[in-house]
Amino acid sequence: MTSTSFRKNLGLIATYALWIILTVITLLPIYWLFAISARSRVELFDVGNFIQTTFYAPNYLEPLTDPVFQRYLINSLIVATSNALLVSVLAVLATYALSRWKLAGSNNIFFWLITNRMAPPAAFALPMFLLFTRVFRIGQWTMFDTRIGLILVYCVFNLPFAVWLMKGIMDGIPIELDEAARVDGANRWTVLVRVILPLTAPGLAITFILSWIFAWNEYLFAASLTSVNARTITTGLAGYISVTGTEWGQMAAVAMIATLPALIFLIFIQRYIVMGLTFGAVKE
Amino acid sequence: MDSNRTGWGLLAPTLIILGVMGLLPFLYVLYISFFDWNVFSASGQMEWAGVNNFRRLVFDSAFLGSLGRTLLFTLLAVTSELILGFLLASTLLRDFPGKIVFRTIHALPLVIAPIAVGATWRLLTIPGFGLAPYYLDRWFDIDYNIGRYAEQAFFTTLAMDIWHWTPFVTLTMLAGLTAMPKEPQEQARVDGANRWQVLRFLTIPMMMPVIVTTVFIRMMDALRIVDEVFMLTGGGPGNATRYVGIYIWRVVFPQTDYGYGSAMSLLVLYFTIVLAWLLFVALAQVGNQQSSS
Amino acid sequence: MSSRRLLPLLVPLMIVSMILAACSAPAAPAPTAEPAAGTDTSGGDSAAASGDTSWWSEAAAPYAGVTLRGVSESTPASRYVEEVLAPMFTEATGINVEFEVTSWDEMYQKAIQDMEANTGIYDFVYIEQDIIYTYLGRDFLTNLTQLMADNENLASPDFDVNNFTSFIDNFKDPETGDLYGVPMEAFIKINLYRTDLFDDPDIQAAFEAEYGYPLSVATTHEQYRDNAEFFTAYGEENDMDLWGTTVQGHTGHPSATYEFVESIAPTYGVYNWGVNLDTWKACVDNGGEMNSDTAKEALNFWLDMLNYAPPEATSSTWDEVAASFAAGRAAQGWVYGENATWIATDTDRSAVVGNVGVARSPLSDGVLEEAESGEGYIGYYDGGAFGVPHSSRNKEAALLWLEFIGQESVQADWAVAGSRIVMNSTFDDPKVQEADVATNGYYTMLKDDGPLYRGAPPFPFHNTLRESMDPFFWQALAGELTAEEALDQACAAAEAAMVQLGYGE
Amino acid sequence: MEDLSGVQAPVEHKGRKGFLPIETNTFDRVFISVIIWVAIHLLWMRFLEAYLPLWIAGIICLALAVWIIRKG
Repeated sequence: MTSTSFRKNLGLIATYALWIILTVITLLPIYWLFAISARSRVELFDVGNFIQTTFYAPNYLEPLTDPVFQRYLINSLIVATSNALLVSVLAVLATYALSRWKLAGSNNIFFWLITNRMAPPAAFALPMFLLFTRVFRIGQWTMFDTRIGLILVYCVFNLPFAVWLMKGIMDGIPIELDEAARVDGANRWTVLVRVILPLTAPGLAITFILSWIFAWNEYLFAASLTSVNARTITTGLAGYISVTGTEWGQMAAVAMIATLPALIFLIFIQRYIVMGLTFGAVKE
Repeated sequence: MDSNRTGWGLLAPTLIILGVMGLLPFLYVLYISFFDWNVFSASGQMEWAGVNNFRRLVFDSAFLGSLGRTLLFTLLAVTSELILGFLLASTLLRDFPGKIVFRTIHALPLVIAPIAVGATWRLLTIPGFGLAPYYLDRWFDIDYNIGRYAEQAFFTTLAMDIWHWTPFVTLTMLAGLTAMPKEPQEQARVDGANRWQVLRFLTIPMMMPVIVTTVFIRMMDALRIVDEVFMLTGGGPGNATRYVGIYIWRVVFPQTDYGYGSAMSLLVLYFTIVLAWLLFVALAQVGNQQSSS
Repeated sequence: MSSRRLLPLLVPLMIVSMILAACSAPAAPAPTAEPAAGTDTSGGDSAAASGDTSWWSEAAAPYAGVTLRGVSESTPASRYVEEVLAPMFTEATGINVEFEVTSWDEMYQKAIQDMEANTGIYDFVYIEQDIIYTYLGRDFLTNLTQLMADNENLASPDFDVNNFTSFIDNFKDPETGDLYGVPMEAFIKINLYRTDLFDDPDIQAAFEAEYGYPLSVATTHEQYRDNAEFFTAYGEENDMDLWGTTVQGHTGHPSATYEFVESIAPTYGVYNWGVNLDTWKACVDNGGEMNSDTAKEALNFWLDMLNYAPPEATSSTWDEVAASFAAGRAAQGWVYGENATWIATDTDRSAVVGNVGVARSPLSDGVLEEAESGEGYIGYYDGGAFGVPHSSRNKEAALLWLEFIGQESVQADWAVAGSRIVMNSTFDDPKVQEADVATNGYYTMLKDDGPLYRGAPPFPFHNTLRESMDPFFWQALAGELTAEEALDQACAAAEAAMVQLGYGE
Repeated sequence: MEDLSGVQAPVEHKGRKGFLPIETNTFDRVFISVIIWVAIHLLWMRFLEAYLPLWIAGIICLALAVWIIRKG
């Protein structure tokens, strides 16, 4: 009796130890990022000072009060949110179709959808650029340097992921539920909205969140397909690595600012993450 | 017939967007991979090159070395993340006070932009004002300088990737383990199977779909890693961390060798698709076995 | 029932409205940046009194409301343009300027892509001095001389090519002498040293006791090495974070190659990166110089300097080198001159304010004579200009803008903010004189020694050549290759790259 | 009201079993042929082109593709 409870306690202590160490490892780089962001340039090389006691506010104030930077933030917010919304809705529709209809070659379509995420992005920046500047144009208006352009481009790597995630969840919903609702006189749309959507809600939440994070964090396409109006915050971050002073302090501050919204987001929704990430693979 | 049309209708927006944004650029890349096109060339024109770009590619030892390094990096990163993630997820199965806090903190790196992750780790490891070199030297007398020592740089990028992506694996594993039915395991324990046997013959087979899916997703992303490593080492020292993503970036942008860069991209895409397809087939096999058993 | 019907309609509607919201024009049409309150640009207002504003508004009348778009690297000089000159220009002419200030790599990528694809996104681009030969060769730029001749009413009386220093010659077509770019930035790579250390009598005595000759700023490589060794040892003995020199030796960044070919090799008498400009060959066997014994000696010297440089040297680009020096971690070092002013004056960012001296790089015998006769050069005269891409749709308005930044009256404040000088008259401005004193004579040196420095060799394939050589320098810095191996392999790779491009077959 | 017959469980891989170890449909076999086609050409260029011209590889691959698509 006592020995099992002792073992249980030991297990608990070991678990605690493990997680405390992990937490330290996880937080250390982030803490250091913060410490650097709070230092003026002359203090940077003072590594021995591990505990940050001073706070050099200009690192934060300069970007935050800069109208250009504010525009980057707003762009990032709009692009990430619109993209996540669009991707979630499309993924639900697509996976519903893939899962409930007998479409010719649906497995191949599914695989092709996924391959879209695999391309090394660098070489694809040039075709995208040409498409945006030459093909997608209406008179003077081109898709280059617009937020709608970025929203659509991010679908290329977010949609496959979302479809992958939702497909498993869709497949996991018993077909009998559809049929029961249909017998009760519901049409397809109602089945989707009333029966399917509530059941996929956790998965949908995680799809939305991960798409949002990926879109918020993307750099290469944001850098090469925008110029002034639609720039996002990650490109702003890269701008601080410049001649005459990699502005380490400011760069760290911008990195903190760029991370914060995603962080808050994570804390609010984190309980959905575990519920939604099953890929539907384990069927109950 | 009519209902099939509805099905295609639901799928259509996805297919159109990916067709325009994914397939079209792919076809264009395929097209220019058969041309010599370099802003800096003597002629400056786009010239038909046949398969010359690919011919050049298979003899380009620097590129093939880079591809090999990327595969090694992917293998090591994905394996470590998988093992770590599985272990961590199993400790999270039972309740203990503070679990939610730990889990949330653990998931933090997941939301940080790759480019910011690179910046964070650079600040951590840069000699001069980085934390790691300073304290490693002070406490353990280790000369840690990722600008200078190839192995250190390689393992630092590995550590960075593990730090960044293990939480993702932990969460998928946790989701899988939570959703898994408990009865077979309890039954097996009653029947006298030990912990290891339960893990080996019950948990892992049942988790296989989740594991394969996670490997699939991590593999795709690890093979095309650019931002983090670019910020951290720029691909150095020497060639140590010049993974294909960075290699292609250098060929396409500073060298403006569009044709050759496209050929490289296609080769990498080819490798990824083949690997992914094999995994996909494996996943289908696992699925069939499960449904038939 | 109706609500059931509504829902499926609502979802697509929501998407459409989101998308519409996203693609509608940005709420504020490019907020005109306030002249920044930063310390750098505090002198901006006085320049506003310059020029004949009525001429500008008259000439620009047909173009009022046009938006010019440009791209540049985020240097202090560019930031000054973005924050001070662009709003001034908009006020005087009614022409808007949208200015994209970005990282070095990205700037190239975007400008080249735009001009190669003929998309016409940019109306003016930053032309780094070393890329001009490619742009000219590909007819990427608009001939400004021609443009001014065609539009006489647009030729500003305040803009005169003859006001500029000889640096503007880099942006002229060598054959016709026509102008393709208006210089906005120019500086040389100099040797900075710590006056507080070099002038300290105790240190001087200690040095002389050890090396048998008096301590001074190095004029030869041997002396530079001794200084570096001495100060590294001195730092160690006194438990200071002090090393003997800086090395711009990032093992994954092009800046490392640049430091060697532009700042080290020429001081040994190896010019043009060791490439034979007639035959486009680099190896000694084929008539090049890249792997000559002198070049190898130079590389060995530079690699040796890593032993006396702070540990971050192998992670340092041009930025970090300046940061290291500003943090007081190096007694001497090669630093781009655009950093001179802030290192010498800005107490927020520099720990060595008031203790900065400038000097020529150490030279081998005979190099100075070769430089004076015009045969060689002692270092890199860097900088850039703004030019108008051939694809621009607003060439006339862009010309006005370039003339505006090429006025004599805006130069002095800009020079102080960005450590850059493109006109002879700027040297005499009181503000510049003041900054000259603070930097112990950087601007005087730029003026006097300028002719001894030179821009990049006239390679029409600059980036590709450098990229082909980079890995070998990185490996040499990481200790994976010796200097000899690195240069032998680099010259072979360089030749292969040139042949691939169609040169020197 | 739509027809209920469209609703069904997720489709299992619907193909046939040939000499390939897995069930395949036509598209799968074309895909496999293309993968093999690329691999053979790349290897040929690396190791064999010095002795045998590339079009031989093309013919071999074509034959292989026909065989796989018809019998696989």
